[in-house]
Amino acid sequence: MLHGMSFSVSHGEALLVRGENGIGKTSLLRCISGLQAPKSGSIELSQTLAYAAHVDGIKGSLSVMENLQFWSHIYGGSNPKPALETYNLSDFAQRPAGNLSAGQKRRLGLARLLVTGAKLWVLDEPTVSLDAKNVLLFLRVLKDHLDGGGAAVLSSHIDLNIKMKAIDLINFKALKSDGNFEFMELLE
Amino acid sequence: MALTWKLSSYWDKFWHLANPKVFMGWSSRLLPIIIVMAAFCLSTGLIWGFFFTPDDARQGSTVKIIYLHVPAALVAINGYLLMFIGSLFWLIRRQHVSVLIAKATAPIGMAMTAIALLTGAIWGQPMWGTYWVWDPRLTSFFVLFLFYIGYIVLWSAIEDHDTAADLTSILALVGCGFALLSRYAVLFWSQGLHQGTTVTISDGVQQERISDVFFQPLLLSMAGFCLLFLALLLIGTRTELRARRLKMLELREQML
Amino acid sequence: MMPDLGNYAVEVISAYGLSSIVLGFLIFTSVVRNARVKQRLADAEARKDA
Amino acid sequence: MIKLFWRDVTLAVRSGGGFGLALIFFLIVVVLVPFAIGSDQIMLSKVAPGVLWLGALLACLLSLDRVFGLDFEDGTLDLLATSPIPLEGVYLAKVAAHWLTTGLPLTLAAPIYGLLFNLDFEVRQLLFLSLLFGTPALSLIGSFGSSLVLGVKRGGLLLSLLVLPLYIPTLIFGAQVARSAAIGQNFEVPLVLISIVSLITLAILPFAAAAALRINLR
Repeated sequence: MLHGMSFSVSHGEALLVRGENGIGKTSLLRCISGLQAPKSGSIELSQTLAYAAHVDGIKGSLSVMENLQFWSHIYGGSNPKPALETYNLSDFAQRPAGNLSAGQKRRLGLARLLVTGAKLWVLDEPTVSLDAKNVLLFLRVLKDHLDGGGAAVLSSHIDLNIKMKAIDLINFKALKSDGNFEFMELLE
Repeated sequence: MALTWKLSSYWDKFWHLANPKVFMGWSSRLLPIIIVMAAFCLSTGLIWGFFFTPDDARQGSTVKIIYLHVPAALVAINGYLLMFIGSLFWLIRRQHVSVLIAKATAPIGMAMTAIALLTGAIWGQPMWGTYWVWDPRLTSFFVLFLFYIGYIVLWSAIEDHDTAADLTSILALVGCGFALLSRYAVLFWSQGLHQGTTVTISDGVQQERISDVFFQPLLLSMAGFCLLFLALLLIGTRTELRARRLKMLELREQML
Repeated sequence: MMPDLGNYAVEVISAYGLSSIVLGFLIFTSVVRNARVKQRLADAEARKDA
Repeated sequence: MIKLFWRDVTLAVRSGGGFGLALIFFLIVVVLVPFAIGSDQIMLSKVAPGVLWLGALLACLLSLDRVFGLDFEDGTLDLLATSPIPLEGVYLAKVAAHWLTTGLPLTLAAPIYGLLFNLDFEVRQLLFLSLLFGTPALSLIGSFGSSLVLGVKRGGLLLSLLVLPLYIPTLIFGAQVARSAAIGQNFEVPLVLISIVSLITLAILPFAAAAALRINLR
């Protein structure tokens, strides 16, 4: 579906993928995270990666802490406590994740990213169902992640006021070029 | 070194044959010839067997069913092996033609298994007294029939073509392993009633000491069945290729 | 001309009958489907070029 | 991988429905048999080993679409696929969890249900043994089936259609072991054969299932 593009993201950089819905943002992100093999070309990943999509993969019958502990074990056992604090979910720790609100679930999903300790974050619309306060919270966490040498590729509709490279997915009819990125066309 | 070079050029030429356009080309030229040969072998084999062979001492005229049962069984088993190979080539080289050959083989194989089952049951009826006997040979054909159905249903259950091709190929590979396992499990499970099959063919249809007078027409009808299988397979694969192109075009129309 | 099938005539005839029905159905469906897809493809190609 | 196994076990225990349902279903199937076949003891005891095996097999089949279904719907499978654990490991953890929460309870329940058909101790012992070696294969094959039909909407029926033919060798050998006491044959041969089937499936299916998962996650 996506054709003729190449880009690279190094330490401390974030890449914003913009474009209308259904144009291929999600499949690009899934492609990067290895869920979808690219038809041609290659994806080189030098660091461990954590992917987060619209659906947070949270188990309702497990408590918030158990959910995080599970992911921390999978990714090599860093302590989930600090992640809970940064997203101020600590007082929900023992509550079953099932009866969290959408916003709290999203924050738990984002807390999972911290627990994984992965260098490269691949995020699909991370700020969905977050209120303004929490969006700022997320941006701060993202900034710390980048300053700490991490990298991120994310797609989002709202403008995140962080210095970020951007890449526009354009329907193949309207082709325009700017900057140093090769442009994307939508071709079978 | 020269040998390997020559081999690889044959190998590439072989792959060239499997490229969709080339396949459509040579299959359209080959198809009429195969149809004619199939018609010829099938008709002469069956007519010869049906009209001009004496009755068997023990089984009387039911032996004439042999000309349907054995060839159909042969094609049924080899059909599944062909599906195995087609699926393997799809998974390794993403060859559209090979997976479509596997997809086209399935209904034909299933029909042949059905014929083998029907004729086997009818043939056995006079000797065993009932229509269906849990005999190892017939039962393993029944299992093969179930595998065919599973494969075909899985194809129709998945919309996206490539995903369906991948998943059915995995099913075919695993299914083949289990078909062999089931074959021996069924043999272990019952003491065979079947009269020992009629012709030695590598895929396990054992030798039957039958006199020549039955043998020639049988060979002919087996050739006839195989050619019929090939003809239907080519028609089926061409249909699948065209259907796939049609779907592409319709998708493109929606996108514009 | 009809060979004497003895007391198993019913079996032999039904075996041949059933098999020819199954084979006939198989051949019929594959030929019909081939023609139909061929036709729809021709229309689609025509639409594409138009 | 072990953590995934334990998480699945806790999930099954917490949701409660899981293995309890399979056990009850197994009991119902077993209780229905005398209604169908009649209450004549000799007949029942002859049929019992096969019925118990069939009941266990069907109960196992019942709980299969939950093996990957839940995680697929709530996105966990995507996250697991991008985690350091290989998909083969995810599959094996899921199979182990399914076996512990469904296969094992069925194996333990079968000899007890055998009392309903007043099978003597030796037959029930063989039944337990054959199920012990057979149910892993049922979980392995079943979970492979559920990874195949992941993308299909109402995959339950399709799953049974695909999985039941694959269960045939296990069923034949298992029922043979259970029957061998009654018909005086030695039970070692079928028991070895059923273990071979379980080992073969253990060796091959993880790769096939991982491939199927990868394809369905596309």
